[in-house]
Amino acid sequence: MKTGIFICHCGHNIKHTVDVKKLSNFFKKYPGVTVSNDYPFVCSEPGQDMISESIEKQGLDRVIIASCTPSLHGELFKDLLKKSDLNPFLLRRVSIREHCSWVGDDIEINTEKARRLILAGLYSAAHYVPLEEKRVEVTKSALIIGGGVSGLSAADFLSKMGMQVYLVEKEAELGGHVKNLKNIWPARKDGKSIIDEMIEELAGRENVEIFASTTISGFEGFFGNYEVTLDTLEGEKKLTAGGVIIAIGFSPFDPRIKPELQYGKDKRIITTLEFEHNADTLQLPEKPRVAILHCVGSRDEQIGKPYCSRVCCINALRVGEAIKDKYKDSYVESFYMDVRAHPRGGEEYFEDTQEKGVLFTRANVAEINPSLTGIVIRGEDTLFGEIFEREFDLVVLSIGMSPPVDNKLTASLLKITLDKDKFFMEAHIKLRPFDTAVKGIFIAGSCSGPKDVEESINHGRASAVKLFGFLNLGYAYVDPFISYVDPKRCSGCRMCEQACVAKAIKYDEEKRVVHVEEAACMGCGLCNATCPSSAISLKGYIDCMIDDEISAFMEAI
Amino acid sequence: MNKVLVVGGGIGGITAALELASCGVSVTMLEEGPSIGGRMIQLDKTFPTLDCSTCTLSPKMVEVALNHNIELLSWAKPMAVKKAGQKFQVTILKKSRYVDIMKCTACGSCFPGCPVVMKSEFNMGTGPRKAIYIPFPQAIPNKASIDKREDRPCKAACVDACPIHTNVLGYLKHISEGRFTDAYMLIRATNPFPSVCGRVCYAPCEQVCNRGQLDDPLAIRDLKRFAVDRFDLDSLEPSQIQKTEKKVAVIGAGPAGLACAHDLAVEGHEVTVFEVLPEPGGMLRYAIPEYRLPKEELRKEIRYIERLGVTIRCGIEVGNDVTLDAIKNDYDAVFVGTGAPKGLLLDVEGENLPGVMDGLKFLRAVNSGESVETGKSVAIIGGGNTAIDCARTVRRLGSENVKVIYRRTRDEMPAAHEEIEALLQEGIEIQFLTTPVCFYADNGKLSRMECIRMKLGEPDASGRRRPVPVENSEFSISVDSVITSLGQATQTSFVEEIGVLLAKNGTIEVNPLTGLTNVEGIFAGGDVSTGPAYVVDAIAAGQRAALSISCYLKNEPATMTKAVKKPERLTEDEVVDLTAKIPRVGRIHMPEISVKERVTNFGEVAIGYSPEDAMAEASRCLAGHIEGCIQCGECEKLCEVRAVDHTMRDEIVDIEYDSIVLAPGFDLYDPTEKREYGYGTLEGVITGIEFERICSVTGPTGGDILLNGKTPRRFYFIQCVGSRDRQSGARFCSRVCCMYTAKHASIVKDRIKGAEIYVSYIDVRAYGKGYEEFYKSTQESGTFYIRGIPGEITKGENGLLVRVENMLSGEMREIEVDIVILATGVRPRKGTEELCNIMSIERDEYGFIKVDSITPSRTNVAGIFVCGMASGPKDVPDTVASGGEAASRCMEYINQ
Amino acid sequence: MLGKKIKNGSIEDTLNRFLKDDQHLILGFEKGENGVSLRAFKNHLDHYSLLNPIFSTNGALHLRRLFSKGTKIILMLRPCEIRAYIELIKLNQIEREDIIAVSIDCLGAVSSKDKTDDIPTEADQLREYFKKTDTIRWACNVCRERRGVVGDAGIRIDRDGLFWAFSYTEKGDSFLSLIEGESEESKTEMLMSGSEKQDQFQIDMKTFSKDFSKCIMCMNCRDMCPVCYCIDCVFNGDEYLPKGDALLNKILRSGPVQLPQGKELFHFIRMYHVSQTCVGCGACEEACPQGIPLTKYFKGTSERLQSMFSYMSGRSFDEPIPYVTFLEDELKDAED
Amino acid sequence: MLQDKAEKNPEIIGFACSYCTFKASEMAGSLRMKYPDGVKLVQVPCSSRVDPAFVIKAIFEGADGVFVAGCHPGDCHFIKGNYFTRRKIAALKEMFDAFSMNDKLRLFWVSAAEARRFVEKVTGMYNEIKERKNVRKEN
Repeated sequence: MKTGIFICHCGHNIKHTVDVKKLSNFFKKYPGVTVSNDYPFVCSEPGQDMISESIEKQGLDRVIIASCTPSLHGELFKDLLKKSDLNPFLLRRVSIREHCSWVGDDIEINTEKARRLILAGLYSAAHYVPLEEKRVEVTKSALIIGGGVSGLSAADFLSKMGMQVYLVEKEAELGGHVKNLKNIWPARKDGKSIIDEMIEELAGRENVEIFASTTISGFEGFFGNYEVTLDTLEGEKKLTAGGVIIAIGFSPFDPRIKPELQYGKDKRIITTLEFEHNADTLQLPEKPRVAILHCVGSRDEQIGKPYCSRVCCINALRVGEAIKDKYKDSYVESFYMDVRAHPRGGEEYFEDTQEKGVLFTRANVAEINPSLTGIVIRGEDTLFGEIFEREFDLVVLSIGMSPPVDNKLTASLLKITLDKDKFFMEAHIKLRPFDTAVKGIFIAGSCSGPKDVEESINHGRASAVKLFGFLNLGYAYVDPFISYVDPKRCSGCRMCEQACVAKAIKYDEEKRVVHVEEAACMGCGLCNATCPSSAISLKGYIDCMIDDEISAFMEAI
Repeated sequence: MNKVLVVGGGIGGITAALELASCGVSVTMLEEGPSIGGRMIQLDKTFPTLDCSTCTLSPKMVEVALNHNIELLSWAKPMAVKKAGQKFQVTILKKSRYVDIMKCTACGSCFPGCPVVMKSEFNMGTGPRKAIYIPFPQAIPNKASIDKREDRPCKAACVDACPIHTNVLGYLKHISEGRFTDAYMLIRATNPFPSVCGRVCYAPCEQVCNRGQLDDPLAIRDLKRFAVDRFDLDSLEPSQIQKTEKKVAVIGAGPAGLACAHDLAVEGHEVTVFEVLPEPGGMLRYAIPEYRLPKEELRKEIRYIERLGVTIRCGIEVGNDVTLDAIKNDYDAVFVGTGAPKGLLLDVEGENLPGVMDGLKFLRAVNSGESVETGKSVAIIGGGNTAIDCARTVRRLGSENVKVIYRRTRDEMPAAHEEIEALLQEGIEIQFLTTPVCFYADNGKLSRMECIRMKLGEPDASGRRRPVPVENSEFSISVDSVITSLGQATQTSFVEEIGVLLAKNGTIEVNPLTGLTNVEGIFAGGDVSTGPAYVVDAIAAGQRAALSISCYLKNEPATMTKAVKKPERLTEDEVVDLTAKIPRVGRIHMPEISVKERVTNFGEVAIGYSPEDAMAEASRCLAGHIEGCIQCGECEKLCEVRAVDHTMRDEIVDIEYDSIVLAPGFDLYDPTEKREYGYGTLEGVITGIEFERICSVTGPTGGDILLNGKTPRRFYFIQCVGSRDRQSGARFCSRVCCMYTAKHASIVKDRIKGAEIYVSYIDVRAYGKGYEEFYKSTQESGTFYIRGIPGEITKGENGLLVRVENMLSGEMREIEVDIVILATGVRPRKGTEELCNIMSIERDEYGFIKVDSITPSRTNVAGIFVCGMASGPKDVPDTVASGGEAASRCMEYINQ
Repeated sequence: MLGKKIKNGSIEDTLNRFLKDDQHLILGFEKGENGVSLRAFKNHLDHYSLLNPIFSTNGALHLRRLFSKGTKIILMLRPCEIRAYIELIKLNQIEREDIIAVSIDCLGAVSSKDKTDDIPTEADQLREYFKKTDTIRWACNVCRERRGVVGDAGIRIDRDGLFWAFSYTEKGDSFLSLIEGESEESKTEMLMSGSEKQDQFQIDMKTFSKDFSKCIMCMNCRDMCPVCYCIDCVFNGDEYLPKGDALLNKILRSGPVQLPQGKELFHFIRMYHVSQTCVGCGACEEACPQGIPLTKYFKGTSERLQSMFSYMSGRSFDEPIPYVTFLEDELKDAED
Repeated sequence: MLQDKAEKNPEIIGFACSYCTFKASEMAGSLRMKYPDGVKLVQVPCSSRVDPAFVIKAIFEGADGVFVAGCHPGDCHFIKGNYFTRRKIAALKEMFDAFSMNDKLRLFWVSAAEARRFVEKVTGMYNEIKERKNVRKEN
C-alpha cells in the first residue's frame, strides 16, 4: 500500500495550534506511508500540484488529506484524484481544523489528537476500495394510480415529456371528485371542463395508456423497474414501470358516522358535495333559510378525525355565495369554529361573502331536529355566550376529507406507510411532501392529506417532474455508498429486510440469502448494523473501517 | 443543453433548480445575497414537527452546490431581460464579493479584525456581523464576502504615512462606536508599543490626514492613547505560540530591538535581548521624560513582551562583556538595534567644564532617579525634541531661569510643534538665531556663556537655511549650567569585529527593506542604521527585520514588504464635494494639566479623553462616515490565502436562457406604522421573525430566549399583524403566521419552565397536515388563546400592558407581559416590483406575481414561471410543491 | 379453556397414528437405558416420554436451517425449546409450514453433567424428586415460562395430575384433532402457574472478568446456542479476533495481548446479539467445558433488554424482534 | 507521543451522523467553541449505522466513554433511521446498566444547528467521566 498523507497548515488556522511538522515527520516513518508532507495551503494550486505530482511520481494508491472539514472544498480534492487517474473514493479527508485545531488550545494536546485522527484515517483508508457510481437501467415509464386532477396533471406532464404513462383509474370514468364540481373556486370554472380539457390532451397521445375500471393486483420490483399487475376489465395485465405516482385522492366524509347530524334521515340535510350536484334542482322556498355547518368530519377527535380538512371552509363559502346569488332574500348562516379561508384570495372571498349577507356565527351546534316546518338547530353562540335555536329550510354539511378507501390495500401492496389519520405518509412533511420512503414511489394530491385543486395540481406535477428527473435518461447513477451482501455469510434471517426503510433489500427464496437493490438503497447503513454476522455491509463504512478507526483512537491496534 | 435561470435561492428556488437539474437542464441560480437558503434557513424549527430547519434544508443547499448542472451565483441579480423568440436574453449583475471564492477557506480569520460592525440580516438585526462576513456557518457558498456599499471618501493617507501602517481608520471606527477594547487590539496587531506611540509619536498620520483639508486633522495619536488607557495590558494573555526551536539574539532593548524581539517571539523563535543599561527600553526608558511617557506604561509593554517568552538580559555590553562573534555562534540570527546613544559635541571652548552636560546623559541621569544639580539659570543648546525634553525637565527640577538657545528660527526647529508650544507655555524662553561660542568658569564652576547671533544664509544639505554668524554680535549670558543637545551618534565599533560594514557616519549599512547587513545572519535596524529618528520608525525597522529574520531562519527568500504607497491628498474637487456633505467640526482637544501645576512635578501632562469626547472625535474620521466596508484593509492583512481583493469590480454579463423561474420569496410586514403596538418605540415589542432568530440556536443568543440579557417569563403573541387588515392594505391571509405563532409558543413552553403565554387571534388557521393537532397540543400545554386582537400596548410598571377584549368571554382584559411578539404577515419581497418591471410581469393588487389557480406557476409572460411565496403566501410544503410545479411547466416550455 | 383430556397412553397412540405416514416425523423424548434423551421418531415410537428431566442441548438447535417442505413434523418439546423454535422462525431459519410445535409443561431438569440413574420421568415423582434434591438446574429454577403455553399447541398437567392438550393456532387445532375424544372445558386449575418475576440482573465488570477468565474461547456456548443462528459468525474472521499473522501484526503495533484474547468482547457482543432472542434455556452453560455461569449473564441481560420493549422471546409467532421495528412514540428518556 | 498526558484524561469516542451531529461539530469548530481533546468523532452516514458491537469494542479497547449522536427523532435524513438507533442504543445502555457501566454510554440528539448543545453534551459527559475516574483513582 502506498499512502500519501498531506497535512494542511491552513495558514495559521491549523499550524497555530497543531505541530504540523511533527505530524508529517511522524507519519513519514509510518509503515505503508510513502509520502507525508505538510503544506501551508493544500487547497491552493501549488498544494494541489504537490498532491498530483506525488500520485504520479510515487504511484500513491491512497491519499489522506488532513485539513478542514470534509464538507468544505466539496469536490475539489475528488476531482484532483480523478485528474490523476486515481479513483476518487480512495481519498480520505481528515478534519484537523474544525475538529481539532479550532476546538482546543494546547499545541501538544492538539498535535496528539490530530495524530490520532490522521491515524484513524490511515487505518480506515487501508480498507478502501475503488468505488464506482454504478449505472442502472431504468424503464422510462410511469404508473399513475388515480385519474383525478392530481393524477391527470402528472400524466399530462410526463406524457408531454415523452414518457410512457399508464394511468389506472378504479372508476369507469376519469376525473375524480373534481369532475363533479360545478364551480371551482377560485378559478370559477366547471370542474368537468377542466377535467375534459386534460383528458382530451391525454387522449391524443400515443404514449398514454388509460386503464379505467382497473385496480392494481400485484406489485413487485424496485425503483426503475417495478413489475405491476393490473386487474382490468379485460383481465389481468402485466406491465413494467420505472416509477409510480399514487394519486388516489380522498373519500368524502360520510356524515352518517355522526348520527346526531340526522344526515340521511331528512332530505333537507345535505352535504356540500350533494349541494354541488343538485344545486339547480333543490326545492327551496323563495326566501330560503339555509344553515351551513363547518367542520363536519374534521377537527373532531371523537370520531378520529382530529385534522383540519383544509378545503371545507371555502366550500362552505361557495354554498353561501351560491344561495345568496340565487335567492337575494335568503337567510344564510354559517356555523363555524374558525374560518380558515387561507388560500390565495380566500380571505377576500370570505369578506365578500359576508358582504353579500351570509352570516357567520361562531358556534357549537348541539342539536339538529327536523320538524315539519323546517330543521331546528340548537347551539351555543360562542362569541356572545348565548344559546340559540333557529329553524332552517336547508342544512348543508360542509364535509371534510377522509382517507381514500383503498389506502390500506395500496399501502400494503406498494410497501409504503400510512400516517395516523390513515392518509399516506410522506418522506418528510416539509421538504419531501409528495415523496415516500421508497424511491420512485410518490404520493400526490389529497391521498396524503386534504388539499384543494391548485395544491393537488401542484402535487401532481411536482411529483411528476421529480419522477421524470429520475427516469428521463433511461438509466440512473447509483450513489456508491450503498450496501452489498456477502452471500457466503448471509444466513437469510431477513432482519435487514424488515428494518430497511427504503425497502431496498430483497430475499432470494431459492438461495435463501438477501441482496440489495442498488437503485433503491439510500445508504444509511441500518442493515449493516442490524446484521449480526455483518453479511451485509455499507460501502465506504464497512465494519473493519470503523473498527480500525476506533482502534486508532484508542491506539489499540 | 437547455438553460434555465432560477432567480432566488430560497427553498422554492432550490426545489425548482434541483428538479430542473435532475431533468438534465443547465440551471443558473441567482441569489441576491451572500448565501442561498432564503427565509427557511433563518427558522429555528419548522412546524408542526418542530424539525430543525437547518438539518433539513442544509443538505438541499449542499446538493445545489454539488450539482454539476447548477451554476450558483450569489450576490447576483437580473438587471434586464429581453425576450428573443422563445428565449430570453438576460443581463445579470454579478456584484463583486471582494473575496476570491476559489481561495477563501471559510476560516473566519478576517472577521475579528474587521472594525465595521453591522446588523446581521440573517439574524434580522438582532445580532451583529462584520462588514466582511459569512452570514451563518452553514452558508452556501461557504465563503466570506465584503459588504461594501460606498467608496471611502478619504484616501486613508494616515495608514500610508504611518511607518508601521497602523489601521487608523479601523481603530477610529471602533472608538467612534464605543468598542474600545477592539480598538486597542487592532492597534496592538501592528504595534507592540501602543502606549508609547499613543503618547510620543510624532504622528505623521495627522500631518497628512485628509480631514485636515476640510477642517482639522483627526487627533489620531491622542485617540490611540485613549484606547490604550482603557485597556489593562497585564490582563492580556498571550496566545499560544508554536515554538520553532530557532534562537535569535537581539542587541539593544530599545524600540527597534524590542519590536523585533516581539515579532520574532510571536513567530515562535526563542529570543534573547542584550541590553547594556540596567533596564530595558532604550531611549524610551532613559531619554523621554516621565511627564511625557510614564515609565510604568513602558514597563507594562515590556512585561508583555517578556510574557511572550522573550528573555531580556540587562547590564551586558556586547563587545565588552561578550563578543558579537560569540553571540553569532550561539544564535541562529542576530539583530543589532543599539540606536544612537552618543550625544554630539558642540566643539567650542569650555565644553568640558563641569556644568556643561550632554543632554542625553542628563536625561538618563534624571530618568535613572539620580539627583542632578542644575542651578537657577540653565541654558539648553539645541532645537530638537531632546533639547525641549531637557528644558522642560530642568524646569521641573526647580530651575527658574531656563533658556533654549537655538541657532536658527522657530520654523527650522526640528522639535514637534506642540512640544515647543508646551515649552513656551511653561515659561521657557527660546533664543533663536543664537549659538554659544565659549563657556567661562568662575572658581572652576561654570558661570557664563558667550554667544553669537546668527542669520540664515543659503540652504544646506538638509534643505534648511544654514545659519551664519553675524559679526560682532557676541553677547554673554550668565548660567549655572548648560545642557547641550545637538544630535546623536551611534556606537558601533563592536560590530566591526565580525566585519559588518559601516557607513561613514558610523551607522550600520543595511538593506533598508530587509535589515540585512553584509554579514549573513546579522541584521540591524533603527537609529543604528539610519541615525537618529523617531520611535515609530525604529519599531518599523525592528518589525521589518523580524520578518526577514523569520524568512532567513526558514531558508525562504526574504519577503519584501509591500511597496509603500505615498499618502495621498484629496483633490480640490473632492474637498469641495466633501465640504458640501460634511459639516465642519473642529478637533476636540485632549485636556492637559494646568501649567502651574505641571511644572512642579513629573506627572503626565496630557490627561486623556473622556469616552464621550473620544467617540465624538473619532467619529470625525471621514472613513467612518460610510456604511459598510471602510476599506481599511485589515481583512487583507489577516487573510493568509490572500483571498481578499478590494479592487474587484461588479460584473455585468449577458446570457441567453430558454426559460426563467422566479422565486424571489417574501419579506415580512414592517409593523412600525401600527403605532398602537409600539414596535420600534416600546422595548420588548418584536416581530415573529426576530423572535425566531432569538430562539434559534444559530442566533445571537445561541438559543437562549433573552430580552436585554434577561429571560422573559410572560409572552404575548399577536396574530394577523398586517394580514386580514385593510388598514395596512393587506386583505389577504398570510397563511403561516397562525402556525408559526403556535410553534413559537411551544418552543417557549419547552425552553422556559412556567412561562405564561397568551396568543391573540381572529381565526386559528391550522389547515395543513398535522397543523390542527399541533395547535391543539399547544393550547393544551397551557398557552392561552384569546380571541380578539389587542387595541393597544403601553408601558406598564413591570413590563408591557396589553389591552384586549376577549370576544369569547366578552371581558376586557389588561395583561402585563415581558415581551410582545407580533406575528407579522407576508409581503412581496423588496425588489419584486423591479424584477417584474424588467420582465413585464403583472402583479396583483398586493404586489404578488399574478398567477392562475389551475396553472399556478404561469405568469403573463410565456416562458417565465413563478414559484413559492412570490405569487402569494405559502407554507414550506406548498412552496416545495409549487417549486416542482414551476419546474414541470418550465420543462414543458423548453421542450416545445 | 377448551382442551382435550389425554387419557393414559393415548398420547402415544395419537403420535403413533401420526407416524404411520412415511413422510411424518416426531421430535420428542425417549426413555432409554441411559435415561431420557431427545430423539427423532419415524414410523413408530416406543418408550415415549412426555417429560425430559435431563437437559443436554436445546432441541431447537437441530431444527436450524430446516427448509424442506412435505415432511410433516410434530415437535413435542419443552417450552424453552419451542420458544427457541419460534425465534428461529422469526429469523427465517425454519420453514414452518409442515411443523406443529407442541410445548409441554416442564417441571425442570437436571443438567446432563449431574445426571444420575435415579431420576424419575413421571410428573408427580419428578416433582417429589426435585423437592427432595437440589439438583434442578439453575436455569430451570429461574425459568420464565415452564408452561406449555407457547407454540401451536400445548400439553398441560392439571392439579389432579391429568394431561390436557390445548390448541393455540390453526395447526394446533389439527394436532388436537389427532387426539381421540371431544374437546371439553378444563375446570381444574393447572399444576403450573406463571413464573414469579426474578430480580433484575445486576452485576459489575469485575465479577464478569473473573467469571470469564476461565474461558478458553472454544465457542461451544455459541455453537450450542439454539438462537445463535448465523452460518458465519463475525468471530470466525480476523476482524474481531486476529489470529496468526493478523495477531502478530496487532502485537507488533500495540504490544502484548492476553491469549486467548478477546474473550470478554466475544461474550459481550454475543450477549447483545442474542439479547432479544435468548430463551434462557442454559444450553450454553451446559456446553461450557469450563463451568462458566453463562446462563446468569445471557438470561439476565436478555430479560432486562426484552422487557424494555415488552417483548418475550418465543412468546408469539407474530411479535417482531424489537431491533427491526420501532414505535415513534417510545423511549422518550433514552436520550441523555 | 504524550503517553502520560493522555492517560490521565478520559478518552471518549463519539459516533456522529453526517447530517446532524457531525454538522453541529463542524459548526462548533468554525465558531471556535472549545471542548476536551479526549472527544473524538467517528463519522457515520446515519446513527443507525452504529453497530452496538462498535460501542462494545471501543469500551473493551479502553475508551472511557462512548456516545452515539444523531438527528432528533423524526428528523432523520434517512427518514426513520434514528428510531432504530434509539431502540438499539437504549437496549445497549440497559445492558451496560446491568454491568454497572451506565456512565460509559450516552445517546444524544444533536441537530445540525446545535453546535452549542453538541459542545455542552460532550463536555458534560467528559467532565462527569473524568470526575468519576479521579474519584476511582483516589479510592
